[in-house]
Amino acid sequence: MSKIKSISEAIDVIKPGMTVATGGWIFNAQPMALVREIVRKEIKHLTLIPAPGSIAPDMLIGAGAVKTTGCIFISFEQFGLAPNFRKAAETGSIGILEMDGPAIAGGLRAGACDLPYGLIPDMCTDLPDVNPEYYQPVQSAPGERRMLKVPAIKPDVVLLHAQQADELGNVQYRAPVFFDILMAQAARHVIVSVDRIVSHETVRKSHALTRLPSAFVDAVVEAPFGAHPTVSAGFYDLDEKHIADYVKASADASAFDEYLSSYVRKCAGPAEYHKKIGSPAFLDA
Amino acid sequence: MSKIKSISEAIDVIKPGMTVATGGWIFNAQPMALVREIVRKEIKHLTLIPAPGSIAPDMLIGAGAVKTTGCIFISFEQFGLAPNFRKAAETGSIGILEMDGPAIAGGLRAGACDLPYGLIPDMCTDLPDVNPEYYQPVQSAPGERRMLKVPAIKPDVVLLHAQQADELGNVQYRAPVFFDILMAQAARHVIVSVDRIVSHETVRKSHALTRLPSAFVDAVVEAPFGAHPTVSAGFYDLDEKHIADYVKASADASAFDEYLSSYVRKCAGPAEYHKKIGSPAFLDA
Amino acid sequence: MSTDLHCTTSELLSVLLARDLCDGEKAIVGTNSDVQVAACNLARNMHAPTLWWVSGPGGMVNADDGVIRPTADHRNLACCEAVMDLPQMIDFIDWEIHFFDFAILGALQIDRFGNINTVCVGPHSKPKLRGPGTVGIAALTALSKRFYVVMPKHHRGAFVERVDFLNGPGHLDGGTTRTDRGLPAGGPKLVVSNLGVFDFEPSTKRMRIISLHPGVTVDQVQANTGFEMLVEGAPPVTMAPTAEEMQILRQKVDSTGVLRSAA
Amino acid sequence: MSTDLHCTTSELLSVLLARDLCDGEKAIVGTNSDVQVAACNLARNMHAPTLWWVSGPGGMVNADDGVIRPTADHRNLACCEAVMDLPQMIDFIDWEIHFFDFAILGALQIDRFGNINTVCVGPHSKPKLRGPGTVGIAALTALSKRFYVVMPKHHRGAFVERVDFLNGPGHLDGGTTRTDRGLPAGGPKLVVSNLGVFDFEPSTKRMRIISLHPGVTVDQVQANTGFEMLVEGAPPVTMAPTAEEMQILRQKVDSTGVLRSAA
Repeated sequence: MSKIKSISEAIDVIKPGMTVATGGWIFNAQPMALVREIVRKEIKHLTLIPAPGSIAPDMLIGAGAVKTTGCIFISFEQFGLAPNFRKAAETGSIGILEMDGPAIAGGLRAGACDLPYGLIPDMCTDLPDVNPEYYQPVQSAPGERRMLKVPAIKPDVVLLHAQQADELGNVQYRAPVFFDILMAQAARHVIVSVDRIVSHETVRKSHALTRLPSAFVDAVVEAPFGAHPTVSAGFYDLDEKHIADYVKASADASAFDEYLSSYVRKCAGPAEYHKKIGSPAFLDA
Repeated sequence: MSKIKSISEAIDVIKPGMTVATGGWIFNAQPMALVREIVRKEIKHLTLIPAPGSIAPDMLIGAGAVKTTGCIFISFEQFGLAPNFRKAAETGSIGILEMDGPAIAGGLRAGACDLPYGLIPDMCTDLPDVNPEYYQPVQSAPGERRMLKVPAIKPDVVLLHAQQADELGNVQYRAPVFFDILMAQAARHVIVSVDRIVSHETVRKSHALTRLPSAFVDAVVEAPFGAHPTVSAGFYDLDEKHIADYVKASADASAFDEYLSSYVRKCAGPAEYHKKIGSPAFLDA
Repeated sequence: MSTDLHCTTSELLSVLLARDLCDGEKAIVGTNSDVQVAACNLARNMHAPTLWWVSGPGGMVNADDGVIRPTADHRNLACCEAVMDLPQMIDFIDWEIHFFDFAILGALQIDRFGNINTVCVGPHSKPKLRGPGTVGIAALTALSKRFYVVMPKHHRGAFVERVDFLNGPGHLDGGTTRTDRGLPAGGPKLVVSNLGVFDFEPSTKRMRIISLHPGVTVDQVQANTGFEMLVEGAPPVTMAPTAEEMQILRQKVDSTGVLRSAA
Repeated sequence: MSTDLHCTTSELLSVLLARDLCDGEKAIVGTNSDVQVAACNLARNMHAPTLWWVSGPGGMVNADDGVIRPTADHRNLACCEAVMDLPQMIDFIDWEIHFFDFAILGALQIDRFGNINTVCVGPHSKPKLRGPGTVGIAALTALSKRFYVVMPKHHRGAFVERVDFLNGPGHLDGGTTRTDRGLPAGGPKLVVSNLGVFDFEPSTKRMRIISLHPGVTVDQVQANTGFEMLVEGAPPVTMAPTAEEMQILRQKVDSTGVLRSAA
């Protein structure tokens, strides 16, 4: 019962209007191969729940795939603000569900446990004013610490990138897992791209790396350089030039369309993308 | 700023009436050296919150140190029911706070987060009838899943046993951590006995074993065979004969008193206890 | 009876359970669970190679080197696929999605609606017999898609009209009361004892005989049961473990004979 | 100014922060935090050898091999003491106990009561400038025992009367409003900018000048601040980084010169 699927088959489960989460952290392990396939398939009207991210949410927003996005943190760090997210926010072309770390962690945990909501401390911010659905008041007893309810987050699909997996779907990380595990627990369908497939024997020998056991995984997609231009721990570092080029292209609608055409639409899948970026080898190969 | 303390100094923080948690799991990593010191010091009127355990809660109950105990699971498995816990329960000589896994996990997590309570699903058991304080009703919306409130559990002190630590208090496990980490998060004072002290360099080289970083630890006690007669992963296995002798002694008040006298009161601390049991060597020494 | 089948009761129960487990299913196994581990690994070695199980306390996934150990034993680390932390595992046990397909449990008492008790016999405040407690039992019986109960000693004190303490919800008061009170459908599927195999009649949810072990009679079951066990016609004889089942069990699952030296 | 001190602004701010950190303290450091990491590791290499810090996203504890990297970078795994998972870390940030002694943060805007904004300039529904968002900032500012704010570019758009979006609570509306609304005491302790060092007057909780960097005047600060900065007497000149501080910073903390190549 292999869980390995082609990227097209894996992404076919995503339908317009679905809620899709993405894992990783800013420039780490953005599930770019899976994101590019969504753009390639022109799936639209998604509600996006990105873990703190960069180019994964930004590209989906720039390509017009997103109706509403959660925003915990979307940043290009030393390269500045996320260009397409920023533009969409400033022109009001997408809805934004403003959230913080405790709200997403509490909501995902409630989702994983299938409880209607979780509880987090009231931190006296303006977040409940702009996102009253995700921060609801709780009646508190006198002297009791003030809390807020956060409704369960249950993404229809979550997209993750990790370093390797076996055919059964045991997914191994050589890096911190960030929100990936919690997202996989809460999501109804879990798609993971990995840089390489390894044998089940390899997994058993290095079981401490298996942070997503097979029971939590629905589809594994083999995608060498599937996180490119972001980092896949030990396999490749941040491609700073590519990020800078992306930011530059994003400043102009036709330049961005050309970027998407060249790196996404004209590459049929991960193998073609790998060729397009010059067929680099893994660092530890 | 070394966190290493003598066992006497470490246990001196425990005062009558305090709430004390114990870690490990049934016959794994019961913090016996620390438990024996409590008995030696004749500290009484404790409220005990044991992780699923065996001889640690049973000995404290048998020695008369406990006024009330939480019971998630207290068992001697293949050796039968926990003899002193059973006797105390059947004669009504201690109070029992009946709890299940979700209640203690939810309560400890609320304690760690310093929230007044956590939420767990209502599983339609008789537990709320006998422990209404720990399982409180939640008003639910129509169609909403039924939940119960579990109040935060914040033990005054938690007693844990692990395999090794450095002087700074980085505690390393060569075994599953069960509820240990969650208990350390929730407790106000964390005491860990370890079979051996290792260098800080060793900790940095094997950082993946550091499940309790130093910031969570108040006192480290060097206690070779500190979990005996239960298991300390890789260092010693279950001493089945000792457990059987303990169960046998527990059947009779004077035999149990003799057991305590011989293995606890007459041994000034971990070194003497180690001699008393025949100075065994570590399996992996 | 164990001589008839050339196997111990523990071995028989492991085989009977293994037969009902399916490929691709997900299971959680508690502490002190030799029969449960044997059933899962026997199924994996026969018809269910991708059955997936996790040790509730230790978090080790699909540990298997042919030796049955306590599920929390650190030596299972060396032969597993992954390790999950305990609090994370507790979070996984959900509701409408039923992350776990099944759980297998023992009990001090089971009643005619499949509710189980591992807390106490007699009143909680003054029990005649104090049991070990609840740990994961409430969550597993309430929230797995189905559960199995292993009762190696079938007697009137263990098969009771109503459990003295309900800490593992089965069908509660029978009929639709389980779902009426907000629990997901499912509940107890099979009870296996040293006398036979039992399930629950679909409408009333009362326990009934599916099969009797060789040499066991309906009267013998009724005499050892504290409530009226449903019987439909003449129950068949439990299919004995096959030579293949016994060979795989003893050679690949329990090579050190833990179940043979048990009852 | 950087030439006066023979150091970059990033280096200066790292040194100023390091001086205020104490031995034995516990800290959490966010993403994109070169100055924060430098301050913690400089303090550890000088007067605070057991200061303890954890990377918020990556969970690596006390990572230090003399190279400053993004806190989430997997290469920090090789030089840390422990690794904590992210959801577990979020749980740790508590209330009355204040697990974390301090946090260090940057912001788009800070106001006169030390509230910070990393979400947007202008209205949230139609911002003039959309920032990255909140992530751990609300929890760290609300729940650490104290926090520091790093503002490398001191100007009127960054130091404002009232933040356009409050996602990092400082002293809220000043006075006792922070504790009145249920937050623990504490809040912002110091703000360090390219012009000076600032704290909050204990009773009104309004921002005031502690010291000015060499060559900077009070008028210059007022001209670049969107509210009236409190001044008591003639503020002293910020003590420049010492030779020892700079040597340790460049040799043991930032051996690859990340802060030197920054602003």
